[in-house]
Amino acid sequence: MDYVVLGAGPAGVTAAETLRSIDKTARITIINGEKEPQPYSRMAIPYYIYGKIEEGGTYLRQTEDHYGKMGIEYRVGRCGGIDSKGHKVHLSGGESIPYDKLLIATGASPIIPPMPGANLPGVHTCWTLNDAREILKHADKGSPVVLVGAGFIGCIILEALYLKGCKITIVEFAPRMVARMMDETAGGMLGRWCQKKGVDVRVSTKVEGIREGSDSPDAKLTVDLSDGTSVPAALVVLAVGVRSNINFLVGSGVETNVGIKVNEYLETTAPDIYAAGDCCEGIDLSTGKPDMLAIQPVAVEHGRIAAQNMAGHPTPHEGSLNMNVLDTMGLISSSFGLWQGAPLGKTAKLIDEDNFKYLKLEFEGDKLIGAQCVGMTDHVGMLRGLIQTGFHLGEWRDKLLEAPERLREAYVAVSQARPNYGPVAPHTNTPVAKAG
Amino acid sequence: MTTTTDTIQVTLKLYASLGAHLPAGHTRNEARVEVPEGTTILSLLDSHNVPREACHLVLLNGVFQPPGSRGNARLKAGDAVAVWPPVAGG
Amino acid sequence: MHKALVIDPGKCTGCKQCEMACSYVKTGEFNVSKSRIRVFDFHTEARFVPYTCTQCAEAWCQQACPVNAITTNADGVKVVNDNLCVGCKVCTIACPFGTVNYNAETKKVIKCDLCLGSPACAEACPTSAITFQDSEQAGFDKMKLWATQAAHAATHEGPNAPVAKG
Amino acid sequence: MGWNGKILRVNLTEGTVKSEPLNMDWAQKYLGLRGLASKYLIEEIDPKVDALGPDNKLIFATGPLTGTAASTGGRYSVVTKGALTNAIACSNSGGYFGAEFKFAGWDMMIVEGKAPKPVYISIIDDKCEIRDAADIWGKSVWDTDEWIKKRHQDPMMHIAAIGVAGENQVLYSCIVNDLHRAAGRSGVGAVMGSKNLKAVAVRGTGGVKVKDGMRFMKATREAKKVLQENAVTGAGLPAYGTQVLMNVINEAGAMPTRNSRDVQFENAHDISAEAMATPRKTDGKPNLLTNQACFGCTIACGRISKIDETHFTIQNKPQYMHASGGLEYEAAWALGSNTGVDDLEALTYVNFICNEQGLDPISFGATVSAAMELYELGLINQETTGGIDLKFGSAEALVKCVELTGKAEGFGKELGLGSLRLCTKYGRPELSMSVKGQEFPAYDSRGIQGMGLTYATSNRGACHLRSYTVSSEILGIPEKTDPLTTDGKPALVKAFQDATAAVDSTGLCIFTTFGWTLNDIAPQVDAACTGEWSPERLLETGERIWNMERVFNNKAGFTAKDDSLPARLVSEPAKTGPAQGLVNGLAKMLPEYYALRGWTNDGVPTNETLSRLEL
Repeated sequence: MDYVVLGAGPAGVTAAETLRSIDKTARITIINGEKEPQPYSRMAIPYYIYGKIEEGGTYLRQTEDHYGKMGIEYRVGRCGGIDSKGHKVHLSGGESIPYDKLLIATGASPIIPPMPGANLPGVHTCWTLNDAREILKHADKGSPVVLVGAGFIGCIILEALYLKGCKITIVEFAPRMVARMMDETAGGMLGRWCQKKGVDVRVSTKVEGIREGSDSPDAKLTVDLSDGTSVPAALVVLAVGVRSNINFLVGSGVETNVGIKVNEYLETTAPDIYAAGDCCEGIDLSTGKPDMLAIQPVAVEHGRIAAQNMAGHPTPHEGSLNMNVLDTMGLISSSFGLWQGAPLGKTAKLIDEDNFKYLKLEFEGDKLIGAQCVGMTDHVGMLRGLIQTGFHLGEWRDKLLEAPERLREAYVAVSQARPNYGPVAPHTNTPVAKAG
Repeated sequence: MTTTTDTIQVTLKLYASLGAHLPAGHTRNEARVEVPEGTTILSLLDSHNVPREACHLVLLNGVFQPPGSRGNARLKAGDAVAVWPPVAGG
Repeated sequence: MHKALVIDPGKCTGCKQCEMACSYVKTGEFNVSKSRIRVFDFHTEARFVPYTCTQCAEAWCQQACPVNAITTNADGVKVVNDNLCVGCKVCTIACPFGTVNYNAETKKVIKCDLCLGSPACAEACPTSAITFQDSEQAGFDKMKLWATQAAHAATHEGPNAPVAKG
Repeated sequence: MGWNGKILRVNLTEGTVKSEPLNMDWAQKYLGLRGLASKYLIEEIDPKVDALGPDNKLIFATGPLTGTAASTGGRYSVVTKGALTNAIACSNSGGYFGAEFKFAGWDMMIVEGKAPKPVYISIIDDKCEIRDAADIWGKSVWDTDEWIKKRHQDPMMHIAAIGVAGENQVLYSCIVNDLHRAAGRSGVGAVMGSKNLKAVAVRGTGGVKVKDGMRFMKATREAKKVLQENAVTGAGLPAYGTQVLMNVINEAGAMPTRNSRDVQFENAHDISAEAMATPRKTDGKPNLLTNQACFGCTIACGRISKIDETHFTIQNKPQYMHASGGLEYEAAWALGSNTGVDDLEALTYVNFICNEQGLDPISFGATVSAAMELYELGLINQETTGGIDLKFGSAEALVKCVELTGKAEGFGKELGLGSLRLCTKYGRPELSMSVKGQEFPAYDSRGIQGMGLTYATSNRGACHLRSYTVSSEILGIPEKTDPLTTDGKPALVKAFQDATAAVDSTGLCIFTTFGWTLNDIAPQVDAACTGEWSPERLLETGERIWNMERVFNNKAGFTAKDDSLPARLVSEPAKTGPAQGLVNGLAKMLPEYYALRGWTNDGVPTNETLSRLEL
C-alpha cells in the first residue's frame, strides 16, 4: 500500500502518523510544499519572531529523526497537479509519485489584498517560517510597523511585534478588532487594551496604498489610509485572511468550493483521494454544514479521521467545533462555537470593562452552543466541553443567566452529577473513539 | 440441684457508633435489659458484644467508671450504664 | 495497568488539603489558586467535588499542541514539557474538561501530572475521597458506567449533539 | 515567614485604606489572631472606650499557620472591645474566609472609625476598597453573600458579614463568614454594625510561604496522622460532630436546662447527634446530610443539615429548603435543652435564622431561656412579649423570638439586649446565667466544677472555649479528672487557659487539642515561623496573652468581683444526677487560681508576674 500525504502541516503530519499506527508495513510519503528541513507549526511562529523559541522550537515533532524512525518518508516539493485516474501526484520538478491513497492537506495561504504597493520590499505576509525570517530583518526595536488586518492572525502577530518593541499601527477594515471571532464588546475591549499598550488602532479604515519613501528616518515606506492620514513604516505586515490552497486541483476531478468538498469520511469527489485541514471544507459541529475552519485542532482532527478512513477503518466525522484563543499583549480572549448566538436562544453576559473581563454564553434551550471570553483563562476548556457534548444544563442554565461567572460550577455540577463517583467529565468522543 | 438466679432490670445506653449493639426493642439509644444479679458492667457489655476497646466513656448513673473498676462493681436494680466510644465536642 | 486518580465526591469534606498539597509541590508555597486540582463546593446540596485532569488515553490537549510539548510518559501521564511549551494556549481551549490552564507568570500551561507517580493530593486527602490506584479497580468500572450514562444524558438531537455512527 | 508581614488599616470615618508593615517584634511575642490582634487593640484603644462608639476598633486577624497545609489552618479572629461584655472580645471562626484573607497578602485588618453610611470592604489581593452597601443594608447574611459575589462577578470570593442583628446592634450579634461559620460571641457583630460596616469580602490569589517547607510538610503530615488515628478527631467528631455531647453531658448531669433550674433534660436524646442521624418519621430522611470541613481541616466536625420540608417552620419558605449549617452542640443546647424545646427541626430552623441574621445562638437561646423564666414567674407577660406565649418547651415561641430578635422588632428588641440587661430591667439580674454580661454555654458548673472557674475567669465573659476542662473532667482528654470535685481544678483551668490562648493565636482550631498537645503543635509553628518555637515558648506565649487580656479588662473597670457566677450555681444545689446536692465551689477555687496566676487577691497581675511575662 502506498500512501501519499500532500502537505506537512498538522493535518498532514497527524495523518501520516495515524496511518503508520494502523498500517505497520505501508509506504508513507509526506511532501512539504515549503523548503524546510522539518514540518513546523504556524502557531509557533509569533513565539519565534519575538525570540521565545529558536526555529527548531516551531517544529511539529521534537524528537530527533521522528519521521525516519516512524518509517515515514519526508520530502520537499511543490505539487503541480494530480492525475486521479492514474493515481499519481505530479511534482513541479516533473517527477510523478504514484499512490494508492492520497491525502490533500495543502493548507491555506494568506490573501494579498489588491492594493498598490503590496509587492514592495518590506511588505510581508506572516504565514510561513520564511515570512518570519523576512519580518525579523525589519522588526527592530522602535521600528514603525503597520499591521494590516486585526483578525485572529493579525492579533497573534501583533503580540510578537509588540514584544519586539516595534511601534505599531494596526489598520482594520472592519469596525472592530477580531470581527470574525468575537462581538463588539469583546472587540472594543481588545481595541482599548491595545491603545492602552501604546498601539495605534485604526478600525473602519482601509489601506489605500503603500509607497516607497518616508519622511521618517527609520522608515522606508509610507502607508496611505482611507482616513486621509499617512503612516511611515519600516515594515508592513499583511494579515487580512487566508484561502485554501486548491488551485493546483483544477481538472483533477477533485471538486472544490471555497475549499475542497469532502463527505463525512473526508473523502473528496475523486476516488481514493481524501482531504484534511485548512484546504478542505469539513463539517462545522455547530451548524452541521461544511465550512473551512482554519485552526490547528481541526487540522489535527481531520488528519486523524482522514487517515483512519484511508486505512480502511470507516470513521465518520461528526463535525469540528470552531474555536480560537488569542493572547493580545497579555489580554487573553477565546471564542467557541456559535458565539453569535442562536435566533431564539438566550444570552448570559458578564461585562467588566474596567478590568477587561467579558464572558458571554449563548444558549439554545438549556444547552450551551457558543461562548466568548476575554480576560479569563481558568478552566476555559469547559466551554468547549459543554458545547461539544451538548449537555443539558437544566436549572444551571438559569443560574448562568443570572451569574455567568458560575460557569465552572455549572460544568462540574452537570458533568459530575451522578453517580456520586468518579473523575469523569463529559462523555466526549475522542477521534479514536469514533473508530468502528 | 438447680439454683435459680434472681434477675434484675438495668438500663443499657449505647451511644454514637455503639448504638449498633443495642438489643432489639430499644427506644432512643436505651434498652431495658434483664441481667442476673451480680452482673458487672463488663459482663453486661460483653453479653451485648460491645467491643471493649471501643468503650471509652462509661458512666454508671452518670458517674465515670475507670477501666479498672468496670469488671468489679456489681450492678443494682435500676442502674443505668451509658457508654460511648471516644468522642468529644465543644 | 496504569494507576489513576480515583475521586469519590461522596467522601469529600471540602477541606482543600488536596489544593494545598498540590500548590506546595508545584510552586513551593501554599496557594490554592495555583493548584491543579480544585474542590467545587455545592453547599446547598451538601456536596463537594474535587476535580482535576483525568489523563485521557487519547488526550485532546496533546493532540492540539502545535509543538508536541505535551507528551505521554511511561505511566500514561500527559506531561507538559516546559522547555517546549510556547504558551499558545490552544490546549486550554481544546481540553473539553478545562483542566489545562495557562499560567500568566510563567507564560506556559500547567496541568496535573500526577506528581510523576505519587500524587500529593491523594496523599493529603484525609478521607480517601482522592485515591491513587490501578485504574482497573472498582473505581474505573464505575467511571465507565458513568460514561455510558452520560452518553445517554446527552440527547442525540440538535446540531451540537455528538452522533454515534459507523 | 508564616506571616505575610502586612496589615491593612481601614479608617471608615475618613474613608481611607492604608497598608502597614506588621510589627514583627509583636508577632514574635503574640503570634497572630487572638494574641497579636489583642496586642494591637490594647495599644490603640482606651480600655474605657464605648464599645459601640467610633473610637472602638475592630480587628480581623489571621495567624502564621492560617492558609497553610497544617490541619485546621484556616482560622481567623475578630478582636475588639465586646458590645455584650465591655471586656476584651476575641471571636474566632473557621470556614474559608481566614485563609482567603491570608492569600490576599495580609495578616490583619484594623477597622477604625465609623462610616457615614453603610459600606462594605472589598479586598482583592492587594487592592482594598470601601464600597457602598446601601443595597445590602437590611439584607440577611446569605443574601449579602450572594449579592457581593454577583456584584464582583466572582463566585470564589469569601465573605464575612453581619446580618440584620449586627445592623441593629443586637448585643450578641455575630459576624458570619461562608454562610454558616461565625465569629460568634461577645457581640462583635454589633461593633461591626456600629461602624456601618456590612461585610468584608475577600479574594486572594497569592501564596503563603513558610520558613522551612520540607520540615513543615513533614511536621504537618505527622500531626495530621495523629488526628487521623485519634479516635476522637479521626472518627468521633467527623461522624457525630460536637453534638455527640448532648447525651454525654445530660447523662453526666451537667446539662443546664430551663435556665439552669435543672441539670438534666428529659428529652435531650431527641435533639442529639444520634437523633440528627436517624431517619425522620415524616420523610424518612435524617436531619443530618453530611459533615463539612473548614479550610484545611482534616477533622471535619461541621454539620450540614436539611430541614424537613413539611415542618411548620418552613412552610412556604423554599429559601430554607436546602442544606446549610446544622446544629452544633452549643446551639442545640442553647436553643433546645436550655429552653426546654425538643423539636429538632425547629432548632435547626432557628439555627439557620441565627446564621442568616447573625445571632450568637448561645446568647440568644440563653436569653430566651431567661425570658421564659421571667414569663413563668409572671414578671413579664403576653403584653410584654407581644402575644408570644413564652412557655418553656414551646418551639413556636422560640421560633417567633428568633424571627423578631435580629430585626429588633417588638419583644425581639428586648431579647436583643442579652439576658443580663433583660433580667435587670425586670428586677431579677440574678436570673441571667452569665458572667461579665455574657451567657454561659452548655455545661452546668455544678456537674463539672472546673467549668465554674472557667466561666468566672474567662476574659471575654462566660465561655467554654477559653479553657475547655470538660475535655479532662468528662471526656478524659488528656487525662481523666473528677468533674464533681474542685481539687486540682485551678491548676487545670490555668493550664488549659494558657495552652488555648496559644493555640488560638496560631491559626489552628482548638478542636485539634482533642488529639494534639503543644508537642504536636510546636514543630509545625517552628517549621513555619521565623524564630524558634518550642512547646514551652508556646505555653509562655499563651500565659502572656492571658495576662495581657486581663490587664486590659482591669483597666476597663473589671475587678475580682466580676470573676463570679450567678447565685443559682453557687447556692441552689443540682436536683438530679451525679451532682445532686452540689453547688459550684468557685469560692474555694478562685483564691488558689489567683495565686497560681501570680495575681493579687484582688485578681490583679503583680508587677513581678508582668515583668516575668515581658508585659
